[in-house]
Amino acid sequence: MSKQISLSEAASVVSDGALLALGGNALHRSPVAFVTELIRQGKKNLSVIKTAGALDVDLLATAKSLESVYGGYIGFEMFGLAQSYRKGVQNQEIVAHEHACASVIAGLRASIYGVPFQPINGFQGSELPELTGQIKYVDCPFTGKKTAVVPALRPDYTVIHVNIADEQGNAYIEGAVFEDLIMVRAAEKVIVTAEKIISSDSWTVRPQVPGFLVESVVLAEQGAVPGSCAPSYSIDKEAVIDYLKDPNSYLEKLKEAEIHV
Amino acid sequence: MSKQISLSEAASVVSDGALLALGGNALHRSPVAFVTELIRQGKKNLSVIKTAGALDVDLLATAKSLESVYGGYIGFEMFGLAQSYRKGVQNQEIVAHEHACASVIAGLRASIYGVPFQPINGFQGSELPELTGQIKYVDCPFTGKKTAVVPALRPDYTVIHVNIADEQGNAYIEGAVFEDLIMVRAAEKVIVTAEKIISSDSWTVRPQVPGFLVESVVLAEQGAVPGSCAPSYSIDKEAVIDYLKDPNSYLEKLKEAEIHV
Amino acid sequence: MSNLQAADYITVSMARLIQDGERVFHGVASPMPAVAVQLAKKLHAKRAVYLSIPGGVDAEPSSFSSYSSADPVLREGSVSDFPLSDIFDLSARGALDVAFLSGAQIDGYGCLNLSAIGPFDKPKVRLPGGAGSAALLPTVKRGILWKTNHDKRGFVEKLDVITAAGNTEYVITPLGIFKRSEEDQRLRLYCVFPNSSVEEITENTGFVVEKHEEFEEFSPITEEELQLLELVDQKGTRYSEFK
Amino acid sequence: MSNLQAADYITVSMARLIQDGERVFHGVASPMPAVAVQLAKKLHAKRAVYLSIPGGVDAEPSSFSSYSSADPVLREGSVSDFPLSDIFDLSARGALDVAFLSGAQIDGYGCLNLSAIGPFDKPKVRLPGGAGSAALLPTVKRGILWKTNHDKRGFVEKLDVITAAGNTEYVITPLGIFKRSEEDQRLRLYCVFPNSSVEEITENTGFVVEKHEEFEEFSPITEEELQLLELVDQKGTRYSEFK
Repeated sequence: MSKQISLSEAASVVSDGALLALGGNALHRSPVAFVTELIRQGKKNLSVIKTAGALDVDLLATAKSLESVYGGYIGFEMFGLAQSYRKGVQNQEIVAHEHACASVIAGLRASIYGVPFQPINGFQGSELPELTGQIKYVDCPFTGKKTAVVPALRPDYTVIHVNIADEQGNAYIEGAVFEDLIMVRAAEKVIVTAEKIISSDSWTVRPQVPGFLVESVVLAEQGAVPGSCAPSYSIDKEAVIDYLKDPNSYLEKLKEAEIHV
Repeated sequence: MSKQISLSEAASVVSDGALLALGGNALHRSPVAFVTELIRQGKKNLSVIKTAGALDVDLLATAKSLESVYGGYIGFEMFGLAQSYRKGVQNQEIVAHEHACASVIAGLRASIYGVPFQPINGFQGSELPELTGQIKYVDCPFTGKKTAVVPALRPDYTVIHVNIADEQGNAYIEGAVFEDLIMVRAAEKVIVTAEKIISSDSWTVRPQVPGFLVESVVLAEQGAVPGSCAPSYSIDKEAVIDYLKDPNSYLEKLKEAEIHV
Repeated sequence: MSNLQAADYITVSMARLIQDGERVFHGVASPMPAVAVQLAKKLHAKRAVYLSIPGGVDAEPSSFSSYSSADPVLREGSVSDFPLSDIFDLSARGALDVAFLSGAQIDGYGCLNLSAIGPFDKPKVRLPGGAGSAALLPTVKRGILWKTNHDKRGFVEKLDVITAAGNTEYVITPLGIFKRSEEDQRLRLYCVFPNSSVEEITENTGFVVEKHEEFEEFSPITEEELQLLELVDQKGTRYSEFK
Repeated sequence: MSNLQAADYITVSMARLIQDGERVFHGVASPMPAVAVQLAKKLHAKRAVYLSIPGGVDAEPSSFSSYSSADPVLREGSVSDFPLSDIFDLSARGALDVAFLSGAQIDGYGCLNLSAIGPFDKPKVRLPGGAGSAALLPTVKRGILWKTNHDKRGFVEKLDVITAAGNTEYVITPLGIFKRSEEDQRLRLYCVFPNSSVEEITENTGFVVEKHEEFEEFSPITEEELQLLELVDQKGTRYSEFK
């Protein structure tokens, strides 16, 4: 029984208000095609979990589909700030649940382990705990040590973009896995988009994502463009610069393009 | 600068009273040669962390080198009980800090994450928490939920036996990794014994253990015998049966053999 | 089919209890569950997901070790990896369907003891320990227990130590099957194997034996089941727990 | 050597501060640290361990991206993997030696703000966020901060938001280097680059500038350093933060 469905079918299961973890890091191997399809379908009030996000998060902000972000860094690195995201937060239309990247991982781990919170060593001297409410403290019952803890972050969906998948959901990432394998385990459900889909009996590499954790698989060639998906393609720097110059018109072109896929 | 040293040099750094995590699971890929060398050197009062242990733990018990065990299962599967270990516990010479295998992992994770304790979902209805003191409870500061927690388990040394290592400590396990990669990260120091040592520039597979986490590397061909080290060798069932018939005389022979290596 | 032994009844019963698509785990010292999963996947549960200690997903072992259920042979034919730590996490977050577990003692609520005969601190016999069970049994959706002997020393009213408690749904023995009642969470007699009787089971059980509301005749092992069982377990590893 | 620019001083200073055998991490938007690690490994710190977001250990990139420091090119030549989550854990357990971090604002204690200009809840400018810093800076042994501009808006007496605090040891700017004093944990002027002066730094810093007890002349960049810098960073990626 194949789990392969179309991009639009896969995106259609995501409800307004859903909490999504998006794979990849910064402009690398993030599920841009999937995010664009969410926008095309007019999803609203989405929240995103991401260690370091860029275009994926900012596109949702541009489209006014974004309610809040649990993230450590949202920006375009040397390209500059995430313009729509920052304006959304500045206008108090988007809530920045600012985390350290490590505490996003800690919150995801709590979900993986089936526990309501996860201890973390960090945040000493930071104002983020009191400003965000995302960090509290408990005393260790063994040592008495005051310990920072993060609540479980449980994505309704984790969406990752990979190099190769099969129709049963087994998925292979070439090179940097970033936080994808953690996000996959933490989620209620998992959607994989892939540059290439092969048959289940033709693997020559060992997929890191076991298919049984995956709900659906989507063929999305160039699915991380204009970000990178190594080794197939690098960042399309002109496109990113274009986007940052005028996010709205970039998004309009992108939505048009998707329709004709 | 090579990290490769001899088996006796590597074992000599382990102090009496040390807390050791031993890699492998049951009779598979456990560091039997290293344990035997510890015994030959007359180490005393060692404690062992292991999810499922067998000959490695029982040999230390036979040699009266074992003070306590943090483990989920100590036995020889279908071969029968761990005779020296169980007698040691029955005679109150060895303390069984009985865990679930999952709580051994949780305790190791606390060490990996640099926190004093780790929440775990489990132990509901079990008497182990009150009997062992290894599980306590805290209230989640976000949800109020009463949550079981395990103290950090921080091995002084983790010792794993692998298929291939290089002189810088990079180590490759073929097939089942068991809990080895967790134990490696949780330890103060790591010792790798290997069936084969190659030069650092000749890897054709990707080692799972990065060398910088490893203190020393030891060539120990047949280092898991009479247990298995796939794909090189399976359990030597006759040897295991011999051991269980008379652990003391088996150990004597083993100590003799080591001297002549 | 007259020479069927307890191991055949137990293994086939285990296989029948696995539902299609379920995620199924067994740990150490579990030859019958290991065979049963392969059997179920050849029968009605082709999409069951097989998880075991060596960490391969959906392995199709060419044979089984008579000595170990953590043997690397249980990775054969697997496409991806899911190590033991991941399996425990899966159960902890409520996403493991079936765990096969055993106990030296089992009580009328399906709790088990694998810690000690006698007091925990001064045991008469120190047992191996519950392995995964104290964390798995309360979190897995369906705990299926088995024992290879059925007597009053093993089936007791009160455990010497409660190693693990939780979601025990069935307990399979050489004589028959208990199922937990929704009503009072007690084990009740669900099924009697052809080689036994209600009387024999009652006499050899340390807690009160009552019939489950769903008590049913044991459906004879079919030709198909038997043929596939022989195919899956050519060396007869399922008998190794009885040697 | 007269055309040396701030990026050269900063990058060489970063490299000099890395000690042999140390485990060194940088995150996103860090072209100069990425180049500096490679430079250090070719100079005095051959056994330094290089860790970065793409997760390869001891990569030797053939080039650098001018746009991203999470680029997969930073895995090139690595033998083993150590993903970002592992790097954070390493720091949390006290086993990471150096982290290169930056801030939109840095105060006199080496705390940093990457969260917001203005109030956190109603920011004038929402900044990208501190990425790893709130967890790394208090746990890493040596935090080395840098900024590509040195003015009173960036070096402030009071941060708008304290994103991260902790073990800041050095702060490197286009004008010179601050080092934290053991005495009172304040940043003090450690070194002035040849293109600047104590006066210029004092005028452009929002907190009081005092000389560190170890204040020293900046040792001119050597021929060897410059040659290796050109070799490592042939495309001049170190300048990309100044474009």
